[in-house]
Amino acid sequence: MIYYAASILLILIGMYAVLVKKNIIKIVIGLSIIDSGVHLLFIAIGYVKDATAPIYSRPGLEAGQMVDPVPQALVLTAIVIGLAVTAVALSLVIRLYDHHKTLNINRIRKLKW
Amino acid sequence: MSLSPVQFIAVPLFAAFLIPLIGKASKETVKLVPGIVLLYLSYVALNLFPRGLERPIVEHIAGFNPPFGITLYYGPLAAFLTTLVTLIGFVIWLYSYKFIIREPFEKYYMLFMLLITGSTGIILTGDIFNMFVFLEITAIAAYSLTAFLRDKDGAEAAFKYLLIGSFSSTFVLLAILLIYMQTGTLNLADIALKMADVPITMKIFILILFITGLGIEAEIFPLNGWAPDAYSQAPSPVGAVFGGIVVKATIYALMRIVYLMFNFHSVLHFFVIMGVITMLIAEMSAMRQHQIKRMLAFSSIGQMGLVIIAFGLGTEPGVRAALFQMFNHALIKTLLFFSAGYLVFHSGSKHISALDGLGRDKPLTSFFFAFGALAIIGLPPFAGFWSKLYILLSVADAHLVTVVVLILISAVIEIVYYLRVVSRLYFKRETATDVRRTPLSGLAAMGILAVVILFVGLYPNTILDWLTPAARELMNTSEYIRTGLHLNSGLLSINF
Amino acid sequence: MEINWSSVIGIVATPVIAFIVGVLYGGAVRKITARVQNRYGPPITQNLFDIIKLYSKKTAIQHGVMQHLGPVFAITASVTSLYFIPVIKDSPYFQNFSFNGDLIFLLYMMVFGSLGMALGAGQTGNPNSAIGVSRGLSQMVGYEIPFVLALVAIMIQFKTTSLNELLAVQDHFTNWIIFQSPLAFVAGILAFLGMMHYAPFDVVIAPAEIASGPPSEFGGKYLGLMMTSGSIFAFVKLVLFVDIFLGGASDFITLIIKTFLLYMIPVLTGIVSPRFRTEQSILFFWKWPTFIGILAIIVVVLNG
Amino acid sequence: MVSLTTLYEITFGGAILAFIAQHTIKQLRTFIVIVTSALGVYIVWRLPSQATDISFRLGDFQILWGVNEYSQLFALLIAVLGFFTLIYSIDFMKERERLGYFYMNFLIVIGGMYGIVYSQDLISLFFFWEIMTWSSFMLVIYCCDDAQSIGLKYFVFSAIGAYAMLTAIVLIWANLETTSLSVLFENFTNLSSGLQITVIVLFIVGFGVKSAMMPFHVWAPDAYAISPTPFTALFSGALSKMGIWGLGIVLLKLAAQSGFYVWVQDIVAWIGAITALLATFYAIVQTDAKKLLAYSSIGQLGYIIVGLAIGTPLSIMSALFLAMLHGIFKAMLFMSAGAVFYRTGSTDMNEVTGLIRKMPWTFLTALFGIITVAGVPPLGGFAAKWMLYEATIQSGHYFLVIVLFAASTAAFLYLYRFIFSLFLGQEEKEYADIKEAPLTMTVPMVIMALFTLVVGVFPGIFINPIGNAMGYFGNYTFNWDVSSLLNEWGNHVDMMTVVMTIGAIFIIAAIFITIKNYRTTRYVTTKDIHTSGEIPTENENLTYAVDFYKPFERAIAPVLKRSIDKTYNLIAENLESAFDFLRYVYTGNGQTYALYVVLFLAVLMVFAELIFGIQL
Repeated sequence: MIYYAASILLILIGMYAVLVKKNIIKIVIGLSIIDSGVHLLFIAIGYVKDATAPIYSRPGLEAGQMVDPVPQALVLTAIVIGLAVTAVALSLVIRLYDHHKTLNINRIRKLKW
Repeated sequence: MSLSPVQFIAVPLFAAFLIPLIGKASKETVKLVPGIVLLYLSYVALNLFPRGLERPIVEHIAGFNPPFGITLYYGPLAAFLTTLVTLIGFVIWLYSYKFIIREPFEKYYMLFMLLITGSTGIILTGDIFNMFVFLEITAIAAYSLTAFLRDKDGAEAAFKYLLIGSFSSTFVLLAILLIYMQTGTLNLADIALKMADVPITMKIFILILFITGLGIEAEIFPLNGWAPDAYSQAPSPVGAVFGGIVVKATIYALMRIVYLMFNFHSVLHFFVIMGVITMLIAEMSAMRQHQIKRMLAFSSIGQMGLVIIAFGLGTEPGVRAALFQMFNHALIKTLLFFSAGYLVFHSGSKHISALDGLGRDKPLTSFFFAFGALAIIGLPPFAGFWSKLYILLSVADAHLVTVVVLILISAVIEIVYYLRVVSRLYFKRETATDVRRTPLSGLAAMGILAVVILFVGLYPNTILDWLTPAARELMNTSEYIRTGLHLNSGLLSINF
Repeated sequence: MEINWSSVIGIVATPVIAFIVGVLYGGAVRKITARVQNRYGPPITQNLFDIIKLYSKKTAIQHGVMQHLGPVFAITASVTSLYFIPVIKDSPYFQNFSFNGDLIFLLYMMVFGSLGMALGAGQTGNPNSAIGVSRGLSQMVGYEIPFVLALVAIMIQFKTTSLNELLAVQDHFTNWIIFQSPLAFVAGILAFLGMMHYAPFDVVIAPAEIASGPPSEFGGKYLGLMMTSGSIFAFVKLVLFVDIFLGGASDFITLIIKTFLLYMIPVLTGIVSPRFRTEQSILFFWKWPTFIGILAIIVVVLNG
Repeated sequence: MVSLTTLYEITFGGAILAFIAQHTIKQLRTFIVIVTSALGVYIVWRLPSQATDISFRLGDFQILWGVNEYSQLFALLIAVLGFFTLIYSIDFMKERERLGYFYMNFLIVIGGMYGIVYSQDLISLFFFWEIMTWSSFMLVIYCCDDAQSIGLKYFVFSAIGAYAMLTAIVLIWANLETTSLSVLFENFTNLSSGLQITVIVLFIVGFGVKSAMMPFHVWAPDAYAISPTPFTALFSGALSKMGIWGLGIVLLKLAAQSGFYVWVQDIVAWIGAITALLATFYAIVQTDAKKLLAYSSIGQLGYIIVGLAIGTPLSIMSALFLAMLHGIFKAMLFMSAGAVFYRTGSTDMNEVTGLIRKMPWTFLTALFGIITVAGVPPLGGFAAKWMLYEATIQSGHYFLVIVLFAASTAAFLYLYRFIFSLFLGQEEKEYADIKEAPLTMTVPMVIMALFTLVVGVFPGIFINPIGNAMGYFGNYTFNWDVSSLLNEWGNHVDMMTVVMTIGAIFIIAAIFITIKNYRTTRYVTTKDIHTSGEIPTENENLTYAVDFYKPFERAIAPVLKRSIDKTYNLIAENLESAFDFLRYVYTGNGQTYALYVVLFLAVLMVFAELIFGIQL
C-alpha cells in the first residue's frame, strides 16, 4: 500500500512542479517526477509480497510465487520513452534559452490567442 | 514476400533507421526513400484492402496466440485508416520533396517515417500498451518536427506541445495500468471481454483518464492549447501531418477504446457535448486569427469537434459520417496546409494581411487554397459537402436538433473566415511579386489532393461503400472480440 | 365585318367634345379666378384661341426625338383614357371601349401620359422642367394613396372593378356612391385636389419660380398639343369622378352640371389657398385623406 | 441525346472548357461559351418532349431528376437569359482580365440553376443550390477591392438561408426518411404540426434570402451593384427567381397542406408587400444606377412574393407572370445601365447625363424597361400588375393592396430618375464623343425590349404556359384569349383593344406633329434653352441631378433613418468582439494549458461523482 501512496505522492509532487514552478527546467524535472511516480505505481501493482523475480531460477517455482513480469516489461519500455521525452524536452529548453535568454515560462508566450 | 499488415509498421520503422545511414552516403537519395516506402505501403494497402473488408486479418507477432502476444487487427476500419494514412503520407512526402530543403532534411524524413510508423501502429495494434508505445513514438516525432525549423516560435510551440503531451502520456499510462490491474490483460479484445466484470467506479475512472489523455492529442477543448501553436509553427507539411494523420490516429484510438470498453450512451452524449464546445470555441477563435496557419489550426480543431460529435452519437450512420468527415478533413486540410505553406513562403509573412493579391501572382497555389476553402466549408461538389451532410443527418436522426443548428452556425463562422482569406488572395492588389516559382512537386501534391476531393465529391459512393463496413466494425464490439481472440478456436475458455 | 356606325361616331366625337368642354372649363376657371381676385379676366374662350394660335405657329426648335414625342404620349394617354370611360351612361355613342377596360387599367393609363410628358420635358435639358417633374412625381405618390384607398373601398363594396357596373349600381339618386360610401368620396375628393394641380398643390408648375415646370421648354405646336391633351385630361378626370361617385350622367346637360360643380371644388380651394411645399403636400395626403380612406375600407369590410 | 444529364454535362463541361481555353487558346473561349449556352437553350426547349426522369442512388439517398412544367418555365427563363447575357458579355467583358474565371463561374451558375429547377429531391436541390451560391459569390467578388466585404455579406446571408433550408431537409429526413419531393408532398401532413411550421418557416427563410425578402435583403443591393453587369442581369433576372421557385413550392405545396396556411399566407404576403414598399423608397434615394435597379429588383420580388402568398389562381398567375417578365425587363435595365457603364465608365446618376442622342438603342431599351416596370400599358408589365391587384383585392387583402399601390406609384419616381439622369437632361461636353454600345450588346437588349411589347399585346403567350405550370400546384385552368385578362369578378381588360387604341392614337398624333413640324424645326443643343428669359452661359451648370428627390426624401426621412443593415453590422461587430474575448482562453502560457488539462480531469471526476455517485 505504501508503494501506491508513494507513487501517487510522487505524481502529485510532479504535477505541483509542472503547474507552479516558473522555471522550465524545473518543469521538465516535474515531468520526470510524474513519470517516475507512474513507473513506481506500475511496479507496485505487479508486486507480490515475498515473491521472487519472474525467472525460472529453480524448478517448482509456481506462478504465484513470482512477481508479475508484465508490468516490469512495460515499465522498461515506459522508462525508455520517458527518457526520450526528457531528452527532447531538454533540447527544447536549450533552444528556448538560446532564443529567449530566459527560462521563465511566463515570458515565453509569444504565441497566443 | 507476402503482403501483411505488419509491413505498415515494420517498413517505415526500418526506413526511419535506414535514412540516417543512407544520409551518410548520399543526401539526395534520402529524399527518395520515404517516397518509395510510402508508395510501397500504398501498394500494400490497396492490395490488402479487399481482404480486410472480406474478413479481418489478425496477425500475431512473435508467434504467441492471443491474448498473450501482441496482435495486429486489420479489419475494415483499420484498412480504411491505414490506406488514408499511407495515401496522405505519400502526398505529404511529394510536397515535402521540394519544400523541406533546409538541412538536416534527412532527420525530417526520419521523423516523418516515425510518425507514419506510430500512426499506423496506433491504428493496427490490438494491444493497448503497444498502442501507448506507438502514441509516444508519434508524439516524440511530432515534438521534434514542431521545432524542426529551429526558430524561436517553433521551440516555444514544441515545448508547450511536449508539456501537455507528457500529461497525455501520463494519463494514458495510468489508465492502462488500471486496466491491467483490473483485468490482467493488455489485449484489446480480451480487455473488452473482461471489462464487464470491472466495477463501475473503476470503469469511469479509467474512462476519464483515457478521455483526458487521448483528448489532448485529439484536440478536445480545453485540452487543445498546444494545437494552434504546434500547427502554426511547424513546417507546413508537418501541420498537414498533424491534421491529416496524427490526430486521426488518436481519435481512432480514443473511439476504439471507448466503443470497445465503455459502450454506454451517457458517455457518448458527453462526447457530443464536448464536440460541440470544441467546435464552437475553435471556430470562434479561428475567426479572429491574423495568421493563416493558426487559423487553419483552429479550423482543424473545429473539424475535429465535428468528428467527435458524430462519433458521440453512437449510431452506425453517425460513426460512418464521422469516418467520412475524417477522411475528407484529412484530404482537405492537407491541401489547405500545403497551399498555405507556399502562400506563406511567397508572401514572406505568416500574416493573412500579407496575402493580398497573391492570387494574381501565384494563381495555382491560390487556386488550390480557394478550392480547399470551399471544400472545407462543405460546399458541393466537393467532398466536404457529403460528410457534413451525413453528420447533420445522423445528428438529426438522434433528435439533437440544437446540435444541428450549432453545427450550422459554426459553418457560417467558418465561411466568414475562410472566404475572407480567399477574397484577399484574389482581389486585393499586391505590392510586390515574388519571382520564386512554386515547385512542381508541391503543385503535383496539391493537384492530386484536389482531384481526389472533387472525385469524392462527385462520387461519394466510392468512399461510402468502404465506410459502411468500417463503421459496422467499430460498432460491433462482439465481432471484434470474436475475431480478435479467435474465439472459434476455443481459446477464451482459458481463464485468466 | 359590319361597321358599327354609332361607335364610329362616338370615337370621333368624344375627343372633340372632351376637348371643347375641357378648354372652356379652363377658360371659365381663369375668369372665375380673376373675378375672385377682383380682376376682369380673359374671355372664357381665351384658352381655345390660345391653342388655335399655337397650332398655327411655326415651331422653331426642338431638343430631340423624346421631346418631339412627349406631347404625343400625353395626347395618347388622355384620349385612350377617355375612350375607356363611359362618358354618357347607356349611350350607344359615348361608351366607346369602356367594356374592355376597368378602373385599375384607367389608373395606369392615366399615368402613361404624365410619364411621356415627363420624358419629353426631361430631354429639353431645362433644369426647371426636371425640378417640376421631380415635384410632380413626388406629389403623385402623395395623392395616389388616398385615391386608391377610395377606389378600393368602392371596388370591394360593389365587388367590381368595372366602371360600367359601378354606373349600373347607381341607378337612382339615392344610390349614388357619394351617399353609399361618403368616406370614400371624401378621401377621393381630397386626392382629386392634388390631381388637378391647383393650389395648394400647384408646386409642380409653380409659374413664378420654375417657369411653369415641366412644359417650360415646349413651344408652338408642341405646347398646343400639350394644352389639348391637358384639356381632355381634365375632362377625363372629371368624368371619371362623376362616374364613380355621382352616378354618371345620362345626357350632356347633367354631365356638364355635375362636372362643373365638381370642378369648382379644386378651383375654389385653389383660389383661396397658398402653396404647399412638396413634402408638405405629400405628408398632408398621407395623413387625413389616407386615414379617411382607411376608415372607408374598414366601414365597408364591417358592413360587408 | 436530349436529356438532363447531357444538359448538365454540356453546361458544366463548357464551364471547365472555357476556363481551360482561356489559358490555352483564348480565341476559342467565347465560342465555347456561346455554343454551350445556345446548346443549353436548345436542350431545355426540347426537354419536355424527350427527357425521361433520372434516378440513381447516391450514398443513402435516392437522387431524382425530372422535368415538369413548373420547372420548365424557370429553366427556359434561365436558358434564354443566360444566352442573352452571355452574348452581351462578349464585348462588355472584352477588356477585363481573368475571363476564364468569369466565364467558368458564369456557366456554373447557369448549370447550378438548371440543377435546382430540375431536381425532384431535396439533396440534389441543396447540392445545386450551394453550387449556384458559391459560383455566384465568385462572380460578385470578381470586380474589385470593394467587392470583398460585399461578397462576404452575400455569402453569409446565402449561407444562413441555405443552412436554414438544410436544417429543414435534415428534419424531414429524420422524420420521414425521405428526400424525395413528391413523397414529402404526400406525407407532409404526417408530420407533427410543430414540425410542419418549423419546416415551412425554415424553407421560407432559405428561399427568402435568395429572393431578397426583407429582412434578409441587405446583401442584395450591394451585391447586384458590384457584380459585373452581364452577371447582374442574370443575377437579378434568373438567380433571384430560384428563391421564388422555391417559395412557390413551399407556399403552395407544403404550407397549403398545413393548418397554419392562412397565417403563413398573411405573414408572407405582408413581408412581401413591405419589402416592395421599403425597397422602392430606398431605390428612390440611390445615386448609383445599378444600385437603384438593385433595390427595384428587391421591390419587384416583393410583389412576386405577395402574389405567391395570396395563393388564389389569379395571384399565382400574376406572380409567375411577373417572375418571368421581371427576368426579362430587369435584365434589360441592367444591360442598358451596363451599356452606359461600358461607354462612360460610370453609372453614377449624378455624373452621367444626356446620352439619348448618343445611345438611342440603349435608351429605347431603358424606356421599354421602365414602362414595363411601372406597369403602364401597353407593355407586358401592366398585365402582371393588373392581375396582382385584382387578385389581392378579390382575395380580401384590402390594406395589402394599398401598400402595393403605394410602392408601385413610388416606383415611378426612381424609374424616371433612372432614365432621366442617364439619358435625358443636359448633354454635357465630356460625353460628346460617346458612341452607341456595340451590336452584341444592343441586339439582345432590343430583342428583349420588343418582347415586352409582344407580351403586352398578347399576354396569353405567357399566361398559357404559366397556366400549364400551375398544374403542378393543382388543377387551375386558364382558358383565356391570348390577348385578354380576366379577374375573378368577371371584369376584364382586352389588351388587343388597348394596344390598338394606344397605337392608333399614338401614330396619328405622331404623324400629325411630325408633318406639322419637321420642316420648320431644327435641332438645338440642350444649352439653348430659356431659363426665365436668361440666356445661360457656356459654363453654367444646368444639370439637375443631385438630390433629385430631395423633397420626397424629406417626406420619408423617418423610414430612411432606420436601416436593418446597420443593425446587422452592429450584431456582427458585437459577435466578433465576443469571439475575440473567447480566444483569450488560449493564453499562450504552456503552464496554463497544463492547468486546463488538470482542471478538466478534476471536473470530470467531480461530474462522475455527481452523476454516477462514485466515491473517489
